Amino acid sequence: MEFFIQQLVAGLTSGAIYACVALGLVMIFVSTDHINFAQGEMAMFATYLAWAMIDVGFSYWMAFVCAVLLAFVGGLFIQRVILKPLETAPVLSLVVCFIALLSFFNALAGMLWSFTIKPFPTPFPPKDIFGNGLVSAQQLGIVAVTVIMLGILTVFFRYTTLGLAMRAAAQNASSARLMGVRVSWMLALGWGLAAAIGAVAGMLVAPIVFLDPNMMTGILVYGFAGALVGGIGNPMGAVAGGFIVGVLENLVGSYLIGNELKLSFALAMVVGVLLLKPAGIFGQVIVRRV
Amino acid sequence: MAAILDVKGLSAWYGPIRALYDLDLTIEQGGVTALLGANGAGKTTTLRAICNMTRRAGTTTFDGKDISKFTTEDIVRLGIGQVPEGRGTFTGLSVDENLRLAFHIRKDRAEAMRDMDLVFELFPRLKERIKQQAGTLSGGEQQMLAVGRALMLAPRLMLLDEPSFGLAPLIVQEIFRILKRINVEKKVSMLIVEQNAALALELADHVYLLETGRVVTQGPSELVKNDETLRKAYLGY
Amino acid sequence: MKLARRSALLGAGLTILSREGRAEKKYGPGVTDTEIKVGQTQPYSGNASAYGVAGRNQAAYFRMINETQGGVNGRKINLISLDDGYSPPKTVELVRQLVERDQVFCLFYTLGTQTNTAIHKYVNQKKIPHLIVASGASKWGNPKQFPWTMGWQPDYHTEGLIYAKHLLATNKSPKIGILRQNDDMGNDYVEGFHEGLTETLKKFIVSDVTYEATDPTVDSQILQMRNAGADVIFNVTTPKFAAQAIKKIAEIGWKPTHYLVSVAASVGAVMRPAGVENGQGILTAQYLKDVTDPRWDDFPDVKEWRAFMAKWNPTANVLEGSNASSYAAAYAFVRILKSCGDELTRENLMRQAANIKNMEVPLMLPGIKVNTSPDNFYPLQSMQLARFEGDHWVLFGDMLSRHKG
Amino acid sequence: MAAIDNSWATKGGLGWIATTFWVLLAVGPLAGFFTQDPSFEYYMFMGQSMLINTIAILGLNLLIGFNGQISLGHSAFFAIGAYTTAILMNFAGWPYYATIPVAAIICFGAGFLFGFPALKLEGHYLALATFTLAIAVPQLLKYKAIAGWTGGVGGLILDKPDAPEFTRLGTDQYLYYLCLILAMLSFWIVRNMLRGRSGRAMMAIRDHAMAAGTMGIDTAKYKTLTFGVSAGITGVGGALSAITVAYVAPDSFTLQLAVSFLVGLVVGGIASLPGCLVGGAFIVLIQNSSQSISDWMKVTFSLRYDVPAWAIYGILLILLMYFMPRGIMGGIETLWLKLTHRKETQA
Repeated sequence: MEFFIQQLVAGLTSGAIYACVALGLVMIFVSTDHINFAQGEMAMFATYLAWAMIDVGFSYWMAFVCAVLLAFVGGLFIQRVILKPLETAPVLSLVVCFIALLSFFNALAGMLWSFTIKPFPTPFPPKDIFGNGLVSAQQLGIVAVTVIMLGILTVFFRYTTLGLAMRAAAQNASSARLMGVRVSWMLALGWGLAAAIGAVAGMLVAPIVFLDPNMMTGILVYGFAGALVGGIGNPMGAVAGGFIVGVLENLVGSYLIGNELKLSFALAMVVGVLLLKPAGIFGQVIVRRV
Repeated sequence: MAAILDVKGLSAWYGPIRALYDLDLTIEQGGVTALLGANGAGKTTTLRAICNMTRRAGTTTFDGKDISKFTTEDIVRLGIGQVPEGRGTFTGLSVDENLRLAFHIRKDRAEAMRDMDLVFELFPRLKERIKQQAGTLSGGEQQMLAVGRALMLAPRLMLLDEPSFGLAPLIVQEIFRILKRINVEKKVSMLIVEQNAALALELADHVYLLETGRVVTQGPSELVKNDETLRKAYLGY
Repeated sequence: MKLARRSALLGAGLTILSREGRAEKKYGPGVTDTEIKVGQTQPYSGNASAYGVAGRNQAAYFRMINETQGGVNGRKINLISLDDGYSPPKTVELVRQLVERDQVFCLFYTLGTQTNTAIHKYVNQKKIPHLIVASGASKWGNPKQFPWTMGWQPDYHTEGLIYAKHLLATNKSPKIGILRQNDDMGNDYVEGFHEGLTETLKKFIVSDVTYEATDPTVDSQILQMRNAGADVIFNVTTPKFAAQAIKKIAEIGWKPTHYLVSVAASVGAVMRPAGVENGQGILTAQYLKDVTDPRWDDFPDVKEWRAFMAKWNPTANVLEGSNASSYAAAYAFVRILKSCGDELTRENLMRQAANIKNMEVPLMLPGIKVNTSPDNFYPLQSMQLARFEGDHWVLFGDMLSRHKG
Repeated sequence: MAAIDNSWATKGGLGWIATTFWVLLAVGPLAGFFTQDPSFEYYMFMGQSMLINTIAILGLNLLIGFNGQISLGHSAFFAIGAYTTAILMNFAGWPYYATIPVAAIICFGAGFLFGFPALKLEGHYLALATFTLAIAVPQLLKYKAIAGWTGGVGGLILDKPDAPEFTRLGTDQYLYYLCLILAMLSFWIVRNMLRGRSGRAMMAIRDHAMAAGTMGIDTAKYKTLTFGVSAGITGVGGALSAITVAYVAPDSFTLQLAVSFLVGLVVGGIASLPGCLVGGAFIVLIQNSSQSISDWMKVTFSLRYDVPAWAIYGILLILLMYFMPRGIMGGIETLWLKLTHRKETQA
């Protein structure tokens, strides 16, 4: 039983990591209707920026804030400069652009900072919460920050007109223009916010998995699955989905089929869920009347 | 009466295909103008071209201001509300959210709230479904929502693209009655594209007849209504 | 044999053309009077890109040889190092490009087990020297079947065996947990470890858990091992996961005896990121000097290496283990090339490579010498155990190898 | 996905370009009889890789371009094809050529079965499901229970077949022709499929899924069948890759492979048959070109750092999408339409 709880908690904490990444994916999805495969690498890059700032003597929080701001501007810039000309291109051409961005950031980070892992500082004390190695302050911190970000996002999308305008722009761009929404800027804003969320996620994850250019590759897969299983149009669902995937993966690995196939199996279960609930567990089905 | 919208030499393209040829069009302040013609005559294109939603040439003057180079968003912000073809419903948003979307360009929140009340007064059925996902509404309700959304922008000119399309006659009647009310009470000028010419002629005071991207004739609606050859040739009744 | 010995002698001091040299000036493909073309594949991108450090460092080494010594016997080494992203089909394509289009003289330090497996047969059919393979699999030392391929570092199998022997000597009834990457490296190490435990004592293994290179963390696996009651762990991981494991184990307050494989024992790439305080007492085996250990500071080879790094590869991280191992390998390679004299044929290169007698290579632990023979294609076989103390590895015990261990 | 006019791709229009291309592909390697260039065989090998990628992309294009179902997991079918061939050659001693149809059939079956759950998933969700496949297959190949057959993490080493005596061809020249013939066969099959009833049904489903259903098209049947055929064709590519590389290993079939197929497809041109050839060549050449550009930059600007080839690759891809958002064949088509259109208006 204790082992079960341990694995459950380990699952929840890795779930928090996935949830964090899933939030960034949801942000871009909600505001642009795309799944950004470069989300992980953008987060990684922002984390490196923070690392570089700390390296030259910035305080942690100073670097944290600067990295988030830089990421925001960077995301905005990517949308304005690279993706804007492609607004009318087919979806798959955009996917190729995301893949290109992924390659670019990964290679660039490797060039600038090498592929050797680096430790990344954490704002949380190196403390064990219950004294039995179950939950560290870092892990609790990730969960807390994820939940806070979720709260902010939910409020933003649900209760502010700007959030509403962003959702509208993503769902039906031409109709949104006719409501006076500056669609192109909404997309850019979405990218900026997603990049900022990614930066936060990256800086939370890095102390655990260590900073390296491939840091987010594996995590993105889980984040992607989490976002979809929870319902990618819904921040709350995505976070829940991230936790579900984390717990599922750990329990499957420990009890069902061993570690070799745990990712495959967890993903297969996710797909199974999607077969039964095509819009994700918490996603709303968009009903269309013909 | 001064013209609220003045269009000179308007041409438009769909991809490589030209859809409008040097169209001239004027809408009087407070008037209702109908744009009639067969399928493919270029009616929808005209509405889209006015709002700069397609490749176009020519000048558009709105309330004395040249808006030819303006983006769609800015044109809308100046006070042109369009009810687009296919209703443009935000299917994933609730009815309430569909309407509240206009808040982000309205500076006068109190005024906007009053407009929202007006929409619900005009379309009580929308109020009943206020929290419902807009995609689940019926066609008629979605049409009402589209008109309501445009109204929320506090427009001085409304462009309506086939408000009767695919709706039961009773609902069509209702919508047109409400449009009349909006025109009279809110002093909103209108440019209305319709297949249902008879209905449009009831509402409109001025008519343009379009054929393959060109204006064939135009004049007060009474004139067209009474010209049987014209009606037979272009409107099919 | 006779011929080989003569050329070996020649190689020792030959820079000017001697009478014998003129007579034997024979070139294979990729060699001219001024150049020797050498091919290499490295994972500069992809999951294993952390290893790409080696190729860059070797390029710097050859640049140094070319510029300060005028190359090898007057011929500059032209290293063509290509990125295979750790993907076997890509390696095949690139090696064919190197061999057939670029006409390289030989392959050197191609990195990875699956990637080298993919070209193993091809290079032997084509009779291309495939030297100092950068992988610890034991299959590179099979001159009967694959006379053109030769490994380098002590193989994983032997290393695994060394740990098992040490464990059995110090702990009569251990409960062993194995954490391993689910790939060839993991398998080779664990097979050697099993061999060392012997069939009957394999029951000491209470938990054998794997992870994939794409997994975000190994937290769950570590809890599994602890839950199985392990008090010894055999940590067969790549640097990133090694660092994660060390940190996590310390975090949960677990204190097992910890054997860490040499590929993940870099001070700069693993122990420091994981936090040196978390790594105290971890055991590993080494064949190279730990350059972070001040005790080697006054050794001339370490000084020379430091000077090299500072001048020729200044952007690299000197704490990273690869920068030492790849340097040693490049040094040995240049020595082998030198020993070929002017007879730079592929056959002679293999002959020289297969007749190394007590070659001393910089950065190797004192007492370790490189030896090969036509039926021994394992250049390095000895390792010594070390324990992490303070901020570096401290050697202890005897030099161990498969035969003596 | 918006409706794509692909009449030009399947018939008439630029057809003569494609024909010329095929003839060149068939005649080019004969140069091997006249050249002493030692790198000739290497170029033949590159040619094989390009054709193999072409076949894989063709399979993917059938699914994505012509039927509107997305797949991020075609590396899985490629792997199944490759391992089918490898296992049959290695354990059953089958000749290489006999394994190819079996690989095609097994992949067809796998794809067909996968097509059923795919029926219930759309867009991003289907992307995730297929993505799962791409991740699961390499892990499954390593799984202990079947490692005896797959060779586990070490993979299987195969014998590269020699050219039959009578052909007088070199090994790689011969394998090139093997790939070419199978590529042509695959194109022929796909082209006939697209021109017939089934093709119209497939495209109707892509363009108007609901309408197609109401028009009496058995959507489920066509979608699952398309999935099967798509997987089967990609599987043939996998089988050929096992034969030409003479080695299969789990690391050869990672998600990156699936991504590169997708990149090749989009760069070549979605729903364009000649685009598959362009895409197949592209993904082989781009990496080498990026490397060359990187080397060139380092020398020309005497940089201290290596400019990473993958960063250049990223930039090249973005530029390509910028100038030709519908891929290379899409770009050519736009140009072609512009030229012909001008002619018409002048007439």
